[in-house]
Amino acid sequence: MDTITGVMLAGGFMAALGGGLAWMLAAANKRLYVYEDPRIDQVAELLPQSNCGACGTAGCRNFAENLVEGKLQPSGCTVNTPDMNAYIAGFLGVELGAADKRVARLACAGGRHVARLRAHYDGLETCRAAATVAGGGKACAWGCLGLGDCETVCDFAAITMDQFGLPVVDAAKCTACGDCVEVCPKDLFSLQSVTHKLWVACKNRADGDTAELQCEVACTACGRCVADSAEGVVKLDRELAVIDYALNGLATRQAIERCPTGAIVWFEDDHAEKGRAAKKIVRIAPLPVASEV
Amino acid sequence: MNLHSPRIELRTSPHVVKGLSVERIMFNVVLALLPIAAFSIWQYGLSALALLLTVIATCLLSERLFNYWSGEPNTLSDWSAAITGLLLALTLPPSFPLWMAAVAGCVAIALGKAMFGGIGHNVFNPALVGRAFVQAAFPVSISTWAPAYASHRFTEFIPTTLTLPLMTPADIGPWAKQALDGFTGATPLARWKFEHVATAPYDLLTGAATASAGETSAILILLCGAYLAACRFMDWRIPVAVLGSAALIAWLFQLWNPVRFPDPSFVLLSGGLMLGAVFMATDMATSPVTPKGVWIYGAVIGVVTVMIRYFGGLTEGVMYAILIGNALAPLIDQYCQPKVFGSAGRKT
Amino acid sequence: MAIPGQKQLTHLEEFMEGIWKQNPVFVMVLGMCPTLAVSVSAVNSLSMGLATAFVLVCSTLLVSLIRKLVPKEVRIATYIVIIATFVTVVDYLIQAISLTVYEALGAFIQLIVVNCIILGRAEAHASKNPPLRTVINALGMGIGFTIGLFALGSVREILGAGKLFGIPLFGPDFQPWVVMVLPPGGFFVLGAWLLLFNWLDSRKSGVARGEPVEGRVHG
Amino acid sequence: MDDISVGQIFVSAVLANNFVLAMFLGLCPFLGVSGKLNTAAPMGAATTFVMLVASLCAFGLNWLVVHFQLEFLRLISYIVVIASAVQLVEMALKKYSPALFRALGIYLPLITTNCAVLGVALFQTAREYSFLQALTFAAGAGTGFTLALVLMAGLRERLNLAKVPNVVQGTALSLMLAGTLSLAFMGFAGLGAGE
Amino acid sequence: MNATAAPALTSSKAMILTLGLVATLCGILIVSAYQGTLAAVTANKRIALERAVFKVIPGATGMKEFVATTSGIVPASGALPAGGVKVYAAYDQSGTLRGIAAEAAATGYADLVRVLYAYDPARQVITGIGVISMRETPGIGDKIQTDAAFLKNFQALDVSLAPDMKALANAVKTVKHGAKQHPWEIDAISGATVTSKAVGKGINDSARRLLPLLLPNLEKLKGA
Amino acid sequence: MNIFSFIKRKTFARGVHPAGNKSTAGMPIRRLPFAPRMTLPLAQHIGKPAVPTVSAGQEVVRGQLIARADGFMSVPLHASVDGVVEAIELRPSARGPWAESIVIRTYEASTQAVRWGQPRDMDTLAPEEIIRAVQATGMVGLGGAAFPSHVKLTVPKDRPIHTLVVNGCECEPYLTCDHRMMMEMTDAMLTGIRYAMRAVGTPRAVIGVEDNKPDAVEAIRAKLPADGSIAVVAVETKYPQGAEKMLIKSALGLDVPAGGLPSQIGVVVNNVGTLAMLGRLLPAGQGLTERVVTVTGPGIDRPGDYWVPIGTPMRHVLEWAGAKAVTEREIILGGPMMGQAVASLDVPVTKGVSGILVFDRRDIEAEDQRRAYPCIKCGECVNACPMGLNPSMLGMLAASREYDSMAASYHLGDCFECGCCTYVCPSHIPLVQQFRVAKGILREKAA
Ligand SMILES: Cc1cc2nc3c(=O)[nH]c(=O)nc-3n(C[C@H](O)[C@H](O)[C@H](O)COP(=O)(O)O)c2cc1C
Ligand SMILES: Cc1cc2nc3c(=O)[nH]c(=O)nc-3n(C[C@H](O)[C@H](O)[C@H](O)COP(=O)(O)O)c2cc1C
Ligand SMILES: Cc1cc2nc3c(=O)[nH]c(=O)nc-3n(C[C@H](O)[C@H](O)[C@H](O)COP(=O)(O)O)c2cc1C
Ligand SMILES: Cc1cc2nc3c(=O)[nH]c(=O)nc-3n(C[C@H](O)[C@H](O)[C@H](O)CO)c2cc1C
Ligand code: SF4
Ligand code: SF4
Ligand code: SF4
Ligand code: SF4
Ligand code: FES
Repeated sequence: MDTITGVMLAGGFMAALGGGLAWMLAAANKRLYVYEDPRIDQVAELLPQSNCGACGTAGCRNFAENLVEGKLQPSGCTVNTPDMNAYIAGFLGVELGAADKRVARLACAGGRHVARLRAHYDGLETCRAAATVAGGGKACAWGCLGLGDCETVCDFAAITMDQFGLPVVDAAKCTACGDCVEVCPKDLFSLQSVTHKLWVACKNRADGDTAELQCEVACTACGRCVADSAEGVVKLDRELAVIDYALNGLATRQAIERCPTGAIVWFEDDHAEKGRAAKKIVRIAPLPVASEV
Repeated sequence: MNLHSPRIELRTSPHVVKGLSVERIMFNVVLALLPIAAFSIWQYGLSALALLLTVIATCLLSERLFNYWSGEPNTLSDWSAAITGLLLALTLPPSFPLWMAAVAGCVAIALGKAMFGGIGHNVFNPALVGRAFVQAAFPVSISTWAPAYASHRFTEFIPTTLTLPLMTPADIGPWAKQALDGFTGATPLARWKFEHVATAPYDLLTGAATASAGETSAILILLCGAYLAACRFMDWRIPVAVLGSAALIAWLFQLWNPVRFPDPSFVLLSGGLMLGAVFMATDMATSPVTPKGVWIYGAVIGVVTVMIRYFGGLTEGVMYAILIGNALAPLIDQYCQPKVFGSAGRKT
Repeated sequence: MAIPGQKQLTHLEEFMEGIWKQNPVFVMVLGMCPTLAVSVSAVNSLSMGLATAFVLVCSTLLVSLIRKLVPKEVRIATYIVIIATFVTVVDYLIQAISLTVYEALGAFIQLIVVNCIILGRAEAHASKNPPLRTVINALGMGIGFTIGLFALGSVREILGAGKLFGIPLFGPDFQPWVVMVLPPGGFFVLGAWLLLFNWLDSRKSGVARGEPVEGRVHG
Repeated sequence: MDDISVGQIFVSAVLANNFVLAMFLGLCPFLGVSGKLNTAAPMGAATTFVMLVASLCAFGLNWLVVHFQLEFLRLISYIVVIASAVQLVEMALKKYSPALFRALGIYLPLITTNCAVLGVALFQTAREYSFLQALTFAAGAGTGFTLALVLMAGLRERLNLAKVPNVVQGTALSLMLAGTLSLAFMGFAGLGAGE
Repeated sequence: MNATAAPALTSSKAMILTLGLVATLCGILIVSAYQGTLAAVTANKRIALERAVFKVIPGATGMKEFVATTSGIVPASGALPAGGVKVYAAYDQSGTLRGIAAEAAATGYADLVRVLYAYDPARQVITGIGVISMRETPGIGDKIQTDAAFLKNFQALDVSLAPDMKALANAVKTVKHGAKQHPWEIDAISGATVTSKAVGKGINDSARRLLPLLLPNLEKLKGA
Repeated sequence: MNIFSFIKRKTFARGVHPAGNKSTAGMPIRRLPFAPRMTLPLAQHIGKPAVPTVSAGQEVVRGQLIARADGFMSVPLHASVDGVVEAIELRPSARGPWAESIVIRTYEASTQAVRWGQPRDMDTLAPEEIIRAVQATGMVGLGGAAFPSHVKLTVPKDRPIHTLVVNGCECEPYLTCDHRMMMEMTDAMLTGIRYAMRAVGTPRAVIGVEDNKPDAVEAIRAKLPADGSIAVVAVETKYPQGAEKMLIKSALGLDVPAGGLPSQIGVVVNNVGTLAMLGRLLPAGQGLTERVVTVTGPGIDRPGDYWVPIGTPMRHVLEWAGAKAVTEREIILGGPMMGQAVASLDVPVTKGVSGILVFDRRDIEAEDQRRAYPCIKCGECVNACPMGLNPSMLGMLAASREYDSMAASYHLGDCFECGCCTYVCPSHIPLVQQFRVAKGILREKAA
């Protein structure tokens, strides 16, 4: 076979092959085409892919579908950086939406150094497991068990256990996904707007003396915070101070000043401050197990 | 009397336990292996002893090293590394160079166990991973056999035993010929496969044949296995399934072509099938847990062993069959879940 | 409007991508078949690596040149045609240069066509970037691939044959570890390299993690 | 090559010369899709199907290129035809079984660029298999690929529940597992080689 | 990037045109590469073949390819006719036939083992072998290239034909190491019996087919 | 071996054989003095809590109704002493969370006699009336589940009941309260059985008793009615023989469908104690004010079965039964296999408490030596689980927090937390606890 025929033959063969296949694909493309908005994939790529569900959808791609359809707004994703959300809004030509920054808050301040144990729990080292055995060893039946389930489930490493066995939330990292709220067997976490500055870090409903015996920083239901704040902002409900956030605008720092145990706190710059009257506890060692409480 | 003072303990139910423990099970397996090890030392003398000690020592050392690296508590006390070492040594030829045996021990623990997270997490039988590795790495040494009952076995090493690390062992032939007249260096399986000579069952039962250090006396292995099974430290169904399926399929083949295929008793008693079925297929971590699964697993091992022996390029297939069984175990378990009580009436 | 957080790489960074950050063998773990199959010796590894690099550079260049003309439906088919062309060319070139190398690499030269790295690069990089950038990136990837292959091949040759580039290292009595040149050895050696990198990485990040946590809510 | 029975070809391709564990073919999907059993099995089935298609196409194409004396176009014609065939399958799946399409996700295109598929085509040509032998070979190769994939998936699912040290997690673990599996498959060497 | 409307379907014509054009160009590129390297490749292959043949037939300096068919021996050209067997006749400086080489293949431990064997028609024996390709285990199977004791088998392996010239007098057979008794037996390498057997089987199959075609027509080769 | 024992003895598959430790079986039931203060939680049963009908400061009489049932899925509560209601407030409970309870201060003069009640002729009542009467007693299953008995006796019309199975197995080690009641209240029990048979409309009753209580079998047999409508079967002594599905299997050879109820196959199961108490309370028209509790264990000086008024604090019981002076103790409500440890001595005895076990430190220490290992896949748990589950796999999934696949692929829902798996596990994995946690999380997710 000489060069020329070889080249011709090869060229022809390939042309036929390429053309034929392209024709087949073209035909298939017409008959089998499924339309999908390409922007869904593009937007999904811009989302953090943490699939945490904080936006209220079944994952990032689902959120992207909702965005493209205009059902949700980009700021619904609290994990993404604001820049990126703004970019997505620009890309889709939609409103960014207003984001109310929320964080997880813990309604307990009873670390090992202030809250007593009435029994010694020996078993699987998770709060969930401990709670199944007589509610765990803590004297306060409402208090944090300190075994860190919330730390484990937090995908964003926003929760760390401190030296007293209490979870500490890093508000900057917290995306308000709600996993800690779900996992805590004592229901101690709730998602709160950062504008909620007044906060009762206690859920103990035992009577005042018992409560203080169980935990030195428990709410004793003395009623001072109720007296020191505007009508209705704080109420006593069965041995516990409860804040009505519908009246959040009326809440002032004044409410915490006379609290004897420091159970009610004021968040300033993501830092909880106790009132001046709160007793100062310098102990750092854990309290012993005592079954009389 | 003061009721307040005692500290209350909170534990979850059940508050009583049977008292089984991993240590106890494993220790009993070690006990059951000791007679076999002793017999192999009786047969092969110093070399077998050195082999056993070397492999066990490397296994224990590797285990300790990995404990140290991973920050886990010491797991030597659970005896499982010792079992791995013992069994690995028993599956190697007595003339195996000690440096290669040490490689096998390290690989067994590192690749077979530590890598997956240690005891219980491994998916392949560690001892066999170690052996398969050296079989692939040093195929000649691992198929070189030394004669049993050589006259100077308690005063002299088999020459290959002391080969320098990383070096090729010398030819064992001259030594073997001088140690035992007419020694051919072929195992019963090789003699059958390549020469079509079947060794007498009596020799196989009592261990008067060439083979790995510990796979020689079928009777001894069966007795030790029976002890474990009787104390419920071992699942008796696995050896029964392995041996049963192997015997069954061997019998079928023999019916079909009695000239080409040997007697089922030869299949059962030769090679490592007995040791493998009793001590290695039964390794808990790598065998299924479900009752039905255990039977299937055993049957797979038996059938694959016979298939490799009859139709493969290798003379012996027990090790590979068990490893294949290990690989299948998760799947078997998944598809053989026990039947839930009352599930007959469940609408699916 | 640029996507926040994503910056244009300089040419040097683009080149280093494939050698370091996105090393096809050690980081992306792509193109494993030739990697494991031919890396039984250092020479084989280098030849295979260079052959792949050649195909990678040529085909991504061409893809980048025609990237705007190809309709999306026939993109893959077109790219593959281009890649296959250069593979065939390389095939004949090697045959013309050295039959020994050709025999050693066996069918794996033809299988460069389906080396996932090449199509992957064509799809992910060349189809979106101008020719110069593409070539630089491909060159980096190719060299990275060659380095990876060489890292495997040398270990396997040293242990498996006691040699490097065919030169005996341990004397005549060395016992080769046959397993190293068999399939399991390929898996093990690559696995061991990855383990080593993981370990180095974990040590690096372990230091970063050691910072103390301070209590915030409850002082 | 016509003295080898189809049974031998099949057994050899599944066990002794398993594409993944003994021949190093199709490793990318093997490492990528073997994490979960319920994607591994369909992936294996899909690959087997594509292998059969590829084997068929290759047989026809080989006849063509030999007929026109265009052997040098063999590789390129094989690969485009296979690629297009896969793309057709992909389109059909997307249309008729979106669930399966989602499950296999990005791996369908990967089948195109799967060495194992092209390997089938090239090996059958090199070994001059007859039509029946070629199809058996493809079926065996696909079965072997599926077997390796499914075994691996079972093991990896089990190991997901194990306390594997962090440094070993990920691809390193998969490779070590694959290595051990490959060691185990060495036992099959010689099976299917005949007497 | 701001694609808000659904993109229009690409026209079939564009698809066919692009792919067809690219394919054509590629075809041309390939064919140029092929033809460009053809000479070198052919030369290379020839050199390699010659080297292999000269290795098994020492003293040879030239070589010719023939095809042995049922209808006699013809010089090789183009495709192999059905039933034909390729042989390489090797000559020394003076043009005398030093030996004949042919290929044998059989499945070994891992894959096909292909060897080239040298045949001495005068003595009707095989006088040497060389491996063309194999994937046997390094260190075991590949000893067939290096094991001196094994290669000794092929100094004079008997492949004489039966009196009727239709079949081998004795089939070539590989036996267990140390069991060789007859000149037509091959003493296997200990530990690599499988590969050794493959060599024996390959040679036996090839010789059985080739020699009855070859021997009656030897003159044709001598004269060439 | 299983096969032969199956032929010989009535039993079910798998299960375990813990040591019985029933040292109190030979001692008659004794009475405890009243505690100075009684705590009666409003929710001592499964279902809606009772609604108080008294208020703080009000005087009550032993046997008096102090809280009424809140609908059908609820039972009333009766005062267990003469005294005065101190408060209705949150008090510690065995489970942990504080529970709304009625606290009664006992009058020192309070007598053990129950003076509150309207005797009636039970034989004239229709089934519906019996059921209403049962609810009025405040009776719940005394076998441990505390399921309202009248609900169980109300069978759907479309599911005719062919057999009433009376559960006298008492398979938990240590416990002997059912055993003693079968011995001492045989007549009341048979009376109760007849009422229950009438209520569910079945002519047949089978009393299942484990074969380690031959004296109880004899005692009952001696008094069985001649018509053969009630029979006693001795079943193998094996835990959890008393679980209703197991007992139905052993006694009748029937399988209750997974996830189903005994009534689906025409069976109703009641505990012997439940029926004995019904036999005593119904004709007298009284409410449930006390129950038999086995107080035992290595940490108790005077073990035995006691009549304990509902609401008696643990502290009081232990003082009278003589808790040994140890430094650390484990207190368990119920049996050792399924019982719950309590964290506070203020927790009261409720209707569902069949035993109080006290282990002392020595046992606890011995257990502390036990080292936990990963699952070694020994399969012991699979061979022990009476429900035919795969606890090994479930445990591994739980440890990886794969709760969904536990339920979806491994039938977590069928686990009744009997504890056999944990009992045998050589790796000392707290399997049941893991399952309980998993179920809790899944339940919350579903809600
Ligand atoms: C031969 C070679 C192998 C590499 N292997 C890895 C690897 O296994 N893992 C990895 O993260 N990076 C690997 N790299 C890249 C660098 O280690 C990596 O960029 C470095 O860890 C910095 O990564 P960082 O940016 O995530 O900190 C490799 C580079 C080379 C040249
Ligand atoms: C990893 C491995 C590789 C092997 N490779 C070969 C081989 O390439 N060729 C061969 O003939 N035998 C090989 N064998 C050994 C054969 O399977 C078989 O045992 C041997 O050929 C029997 O010969 P013998 O009876 O002389 O020992 C290998 C064995 C192993 C374990
Ligand atoms: C594991 C397990 C063990 C049980 N053991 C007993 C027992 O020994 N005796 C008993 O009366 N009930 C036992 N029960 C409760 C029974 O299943 C069933 O609920 C009870 O017999 C119903 O009667 P009741 O409603 O009158 O209590 C057990 C339950 C479970 C789950
Ligand atoms: C009956 C029985 C058999 C065992 N067989 C082996 C064995 O073959 N190889 C081994 O490495 N360990 C064996 N072990 C020890 C132990 O199970 C093994 O090290 C685990 O695989 C480690 O997780 C055995 C243990 C038991 C109880
Ligand atoms: S907040 Fe809840 S989950 Fe977190 S440690 Fe405390 S008890 Fe556990
Ligand atoms: S002042 Fe403090 S203790 Fe008093 S009611 Fe308010 S929060 Fe509770
Ligand atoms: S606790 Fe659940 S899983 Fe364990 S044995 Fe009992 S029923 Fe089975
Ligand atoms: S008994 Fe324990 S160790 Fe054994 S299989 Fe079950 S969970 Fe695993
Ligand atoms: S290189 Fe073979 S599949 Fe990727």
